[in-house]
Amino acid sequence: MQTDRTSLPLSRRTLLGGLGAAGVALRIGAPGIARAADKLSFGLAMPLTGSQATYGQDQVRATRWAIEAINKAGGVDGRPLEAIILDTQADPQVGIQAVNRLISVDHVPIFVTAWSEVVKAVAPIANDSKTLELSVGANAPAVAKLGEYVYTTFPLADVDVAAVARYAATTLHKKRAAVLFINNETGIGSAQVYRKSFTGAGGTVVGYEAYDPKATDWTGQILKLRGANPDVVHIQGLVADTPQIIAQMRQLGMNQTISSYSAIYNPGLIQKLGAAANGVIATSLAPGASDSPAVKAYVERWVKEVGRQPNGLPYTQYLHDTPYLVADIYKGMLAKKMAMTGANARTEMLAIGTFQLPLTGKLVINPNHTVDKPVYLMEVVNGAWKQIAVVG
Amino acid sequence: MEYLYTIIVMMALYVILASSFDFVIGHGGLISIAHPIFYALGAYASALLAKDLHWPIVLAIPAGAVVAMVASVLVALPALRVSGDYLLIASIGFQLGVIEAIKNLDWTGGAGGLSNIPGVSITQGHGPYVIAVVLIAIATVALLRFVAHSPYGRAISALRDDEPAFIALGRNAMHMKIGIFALGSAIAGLAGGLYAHYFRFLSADQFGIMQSAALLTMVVVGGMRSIWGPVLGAIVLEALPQALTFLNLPPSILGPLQGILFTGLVLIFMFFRPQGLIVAGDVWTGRRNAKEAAHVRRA
Amino acid sequence: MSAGLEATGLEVTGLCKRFGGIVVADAIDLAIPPGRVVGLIGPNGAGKTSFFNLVAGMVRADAGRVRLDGTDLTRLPGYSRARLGLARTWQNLRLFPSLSVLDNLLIAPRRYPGESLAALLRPARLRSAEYQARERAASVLERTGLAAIAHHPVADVPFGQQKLIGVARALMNDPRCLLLDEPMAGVEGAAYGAIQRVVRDLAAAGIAICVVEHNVAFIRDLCDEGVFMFAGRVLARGEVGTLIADPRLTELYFGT
Amino acid sequence: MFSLVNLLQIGWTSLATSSYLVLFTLAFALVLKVNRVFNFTQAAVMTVAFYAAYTLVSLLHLPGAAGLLGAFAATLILSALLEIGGFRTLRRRRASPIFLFIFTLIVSELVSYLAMMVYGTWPTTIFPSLFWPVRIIAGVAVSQWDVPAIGATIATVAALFAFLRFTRIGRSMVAVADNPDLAEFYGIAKDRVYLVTLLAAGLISAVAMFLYGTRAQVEPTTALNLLLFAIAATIIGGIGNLGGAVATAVALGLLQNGSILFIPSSWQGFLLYAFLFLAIVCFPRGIRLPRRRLVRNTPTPDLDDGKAEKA
Repeated sequence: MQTDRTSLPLSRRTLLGGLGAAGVALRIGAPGIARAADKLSFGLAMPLTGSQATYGQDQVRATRWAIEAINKAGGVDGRPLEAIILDTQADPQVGIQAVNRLISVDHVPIFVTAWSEVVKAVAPIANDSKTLELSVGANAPAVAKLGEYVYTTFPLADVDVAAVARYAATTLHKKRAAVLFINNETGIGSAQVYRKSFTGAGGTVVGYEAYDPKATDWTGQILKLRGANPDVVHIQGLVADTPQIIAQMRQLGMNQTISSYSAIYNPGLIQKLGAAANGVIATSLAPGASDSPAVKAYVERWVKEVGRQPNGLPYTQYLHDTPYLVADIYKGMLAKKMAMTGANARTEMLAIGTFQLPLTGKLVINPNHTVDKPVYLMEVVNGAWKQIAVVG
Repeated sequence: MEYLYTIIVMMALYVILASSFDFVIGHGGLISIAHPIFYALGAYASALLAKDLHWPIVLAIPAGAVVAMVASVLVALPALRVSGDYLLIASIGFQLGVIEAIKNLDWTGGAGGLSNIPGVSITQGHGPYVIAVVLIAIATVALLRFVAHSPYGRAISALRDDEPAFIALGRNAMHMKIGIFALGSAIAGLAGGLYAHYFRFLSADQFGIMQSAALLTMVVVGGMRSIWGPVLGAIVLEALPQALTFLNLPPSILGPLQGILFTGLVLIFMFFRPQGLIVAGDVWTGRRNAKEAAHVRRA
Repeated sequence: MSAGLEATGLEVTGLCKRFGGIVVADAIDLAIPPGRVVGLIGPNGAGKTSFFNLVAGMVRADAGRVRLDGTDLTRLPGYSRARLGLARTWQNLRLFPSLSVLDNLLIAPRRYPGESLAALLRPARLRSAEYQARERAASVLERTGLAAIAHHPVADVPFGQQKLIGVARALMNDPRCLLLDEPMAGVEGAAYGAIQRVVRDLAAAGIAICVVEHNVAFIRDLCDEGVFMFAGRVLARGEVGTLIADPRLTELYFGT
Repeated sequence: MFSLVNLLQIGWTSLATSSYLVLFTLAFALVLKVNRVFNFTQAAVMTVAFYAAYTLVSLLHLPGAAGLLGAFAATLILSALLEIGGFRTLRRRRASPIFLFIFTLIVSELVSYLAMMVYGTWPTTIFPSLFWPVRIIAGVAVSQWDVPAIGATIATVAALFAFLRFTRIGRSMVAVADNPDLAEFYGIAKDRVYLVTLLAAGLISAVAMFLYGTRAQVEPTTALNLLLFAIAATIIGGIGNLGGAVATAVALGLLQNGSILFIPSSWQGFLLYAFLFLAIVCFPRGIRLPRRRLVRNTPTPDLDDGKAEKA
C-alpha cells in the first residue's frame, strides 16, 4: 500500500492538484475513505527532478525503505506511516508550492525537506502555519535561526567544522590555520565557525580567503595562503571544486595537512587526485559500513537492489532515519492523546529530545535548534578513506 | 487550493513580466535582456523596506517599483547610447553584475537568499492577495495596450522603424527610449514586489540569464508586439511544465526531459511559427480609427 | 515663428568634417536665403549627403557653424534643430513602414503630443494637440494630393507617392529650411509634377530650400542657382545652366 | 604576497589558464566578426566537445588523442547542423538580432539538458585524474599541463591566422567580414563562408574544451559560464579585431587572477561583469589604440547606408 502511494510520487498528486477543486476534494473532502484517516502522514519535499535529482531520488528511496520497514513491523501503534512526497527541484519557488500543498491540502503536522535554499524559502510558511519543518541535509549555520518551527536533524556546519578545527588544534597540535572557502552561504558561515573554533582551541588563523563559486583557478588565493605559512589548511568548498583546489595547492608546493568537511568524503576525491589525496582529512556525520552492521547491510541492499552505492551515502542514511524519528514523535503524541498538530509535534519532539536511530545512531535535538552528534573524522591513507577519530 | 493559488500567482506575474518585457524589446525595440534584474530590484527593495524598515506591504510594493524605475533610468542614461547587439551584451553585464553584488552584500541576505520576508500568511488565506495580483496583471495589460495605441505608441513604432528619421523630425529619441525602459522596468519592479511578499524568499540566482531566456521565450512563442501574445505565451509556458509532469515518466529523466521538451518546443516555434502564437499586425493602429478616418475625409 | 531675430535663411560657415583619413566637408561656406532653391550637384562621394547630415545634426561637425534665421544651431542635437525649423528628406525615404500615411505625418509636427509618457496623464491636452496635428496633416495631405491614400500603409503606396510622403512629412514641421535629398530619383508621372509644384509653393512661401539631385532637368527647372561640390568642397556656385555647361566641372562629374 | 616569486607564479599560471580562455574568445570573436552573430551556440559546441572526449577517454579508456579527435568530429557535426539547419534558415528570413539571440541561447540550453540526461550532473574530467605533476623552475611551479596547453594554443592561433591569410576560403572569410554584400558581388558564396567559419570556430572550441576538461571539472552548465568570459574579452578587445580579442583574453585572465592582490577575493566575479558593462558602454567598438588602422576599414559617413548594412 505504501509503495503504491510513493512509487509515482509526483505525477498523480500534481495531476490532482492541477485539476483543481475536484481533485483536491477527493483527498480532503472524503472522510469516508477510512484507511486514509488511519494513516499517519508526514510530508517529504525533495528534488525528484532537476539537477539535484541524483541525490534527491536516492534519499527518497532510502526514506521509502524505512517506511516499508516501519509498517512491516506494525507501523505506529498499528497505524501505518505514510510519506506524501512532492518534488521541489531544489528550487525555492517549486519548494514553496510543494510545501503549501502539504500544509493546506494534506494538513501534515510535520514535513521534511532539504537543500538550504528550499529550507529557507519554506521556513516562513512553517512558522506561520505552525507546522514542524525538519531540515535534513542543509548544513549552513543559518538554518538554526529560521524560526520557531524549523529544526534540523542533520548536524549543521558548526558541529563537524568545529570538530575538525578543534581536532587540528588539540590533537594534531597545529598552531596556524588557513581557511579557503567558497563565497556562498554555507562557505561563509562554515568558515566563520572554523575560525572561531580554531581560535577558541588556542590556534591562530593566519589566512582567510574566499573564492567565487564559478572560479576555475585558485592560484592567487593559494599563494596568499602560502605566504601566511600555515600548519593546516581548511577548505570549505564544493564536491566539484575541492579536488581541483587540493591539486593546485599541492602543485604550488603547499604540502600542509588539508582538512575539509563531509561533502568531499567520497571515493571521487581519491580518484581525481591519486597520491595527492593522501593526508586529506574529511568529516562524516554518520558511521560508515565498516563501523556499523546496520549500515553495512544497508549498503549491501543498495548494491543488490539498485546495483550501486547511493549518491551521497551519509545523506541517505539521515533520510532513511527520518521516518523513525517522525514515528517516535507520532507515537509520543498518540500516547499523550495530543491532537495531530504541528505545535504538538514540536513540543513532543523537544520533550523526547534524544532519539536512537538505526543508521545514524544517537541524535539529540536541542531546543535552540541545533543537534548533538558524533563526528567521524576520515583521512585518506594509502588511497583509501580511513576513520581516524570519532569526536563530539 | 494553495497549489492552484501559486500557479495562478506565477501565471499572473509572468503575464506582467512578459508584457512589460515585450513593451521594452518588442514595441520599444530596445534589445535588453536585463528585465529580470528590475524584477529583482523591485523584489529586494520591497522586501527590505517591509522587513527592515517595517513599511506596510501596500507601500513597500510601489516603492519597489519606483526603485526599479530609478535604477533603470540610471542604467539607461549611459547604456542606451549603444544599441542593438551591444545593448544586449551591456544588459547581460549589468544583470550579472547586480546579481553578483546582491550575493556579496550582507544586508540583501547575501548568497543564501533573503528569507522571512513579511507577507500575507498562509493562515490568513491567500485568496485576496491572489485576486489582487490577477487584477494588477489585467491592469498592466490594459495599461500597456492603452499606451501602445496612444500617440506615444505611434511614436514608439516610428522610433523602432527608423531612429535617424525619427530624430530628423524633431523627436527626442533618447528621451523616448528612457521612457520606454523606465515604464517597462517599473512594471517589472512592481511584479517583483508582488512576488516577494507572496513567496517571502528571494535568492539572487533566480534572476539570472535563465530567467531572461524564459521571459524571452514567452514573448517570442506568444508573439512579439501583439498585446495578447506575451499574455498567452506566459500562461502557456507556465502551464506547460506542470502539464509535463502528467506524463508519468520515471523521475530520473523527467527533469532534463522537461527542459528538453521545453527548449525543443521553442525551437520548433522559432522555425515553424516565428511570428508566434498571436501575430502582431504590420501596421500600427490607434484608437478610434473610424472617427479619425471620418475626420480626415471631412477636412 | 522661428526663434531667430530675422528671416535670414540657412547660413553655413567653415563646416569641416573628416572620418579617419577621408575628408567629407572641407570648410564649406554656403548661405541659402529664404525663398530660394539651391541645387547641390557633384559626383558620388562629393559630400552632398554628408553635408545634409552635418547641417541637420545627424553627424557632429569638427568645425564650423550652422545658423538658421540667425539662431546658432551648431551645438544643438539633431532633434532640436528640427524643432527650430530645419527639415530634411532622405535619399532612401526612411518612412515608417509600420505606420499609415497619415500616421507618418502625425509623428512630425513641431510639438508632438505623444512624445512623453507624462502627456498621457493629461488626456484633454493630448486630445486637443492631437486634433491640431490632424488638422494640419489634413491640410498638408490636401496640398500634396495624398488625401485619398491617407489611411494606406506606406509600404503599399507606389514609390513616387512615397517620395511625396517624405516631403509632406517634412512639411508637418512647418520648416524654415528644407533639405531635399534626391527627391526625384525614381519618380515618374503625376508624382513628378506634384513634387515640383510643392517645392515651388514652399519657396514662394519663403522657405530656404536645398536640393541634392542627379536629375539635371529637375535642377534646371526648379533651382534658382546651383552649387557644385567635389571632395567635400564647394567648387563653384552660380546659375545651374552655366555650371552644367562648364567643361571642367563636367569632367569632374563624370570623372575617371 | 607581493614577492617576485608570487608575482611570477600568478603571471605564469594566468598565462597557462589563459590558453583555453584565448581559444574560447577566438572562436567567439571569429563568428562575431564573420557571421555577425553573438553565437551562444558555442556553449553547446563546447559541451558536446567535452562529453565526446570524456566518453572516449574516461568511459571507453581510449588514449587522449582519440578523445581530441572525437571532440573534433563531434563539434564539426554539430556546427554543420547548426549552420545548415539553423542559422542559414534564419538568415534567409532576415530574423532580427533578438530572434537569433534567443535561438542560440535556447540551443545551448537544449544541449546542456541533453548532456544532463545522458551524463548526469556530476562534475567530470576527461582524464580520470586531474593532478598534473609539477616542476619548480626558479621558484615557479610549472605543471606538466601548462606547457603543452600554451603550445597547443599558440599552434591553434597560428593555424587560424595562417588559414585566414593564405587560403582562398580564409581570405573570403575576411572579405565577407568586411563587407558581406560586396563580397557576394565578387562571387564569394556567403553561405559557404559562414559554414566554414562555424566549423573553424567549432574546432577551436574543441581544442579549448579539451584543454579545459583536462585541468578542471566540467558539468553540463559549465560552458555557458566560460562563454561569458569570451564575450567580455571579445567586446573589450574590439569587435572584429581578432588579435585584440586574444590579447584581451590574456589580459583579463591576468587581471582576474591578479586582482586578488588588491580587492577582496569574493568580489572577483563581480569584476568581470562590471568590466563587461563598462567596456561596452564606454567603448562600444572596443578599446582602440590610436594607431593607423589597416586599409579595409573604410568609414561610411553616409547614414543612409547604415540601415541596409544591418540586415
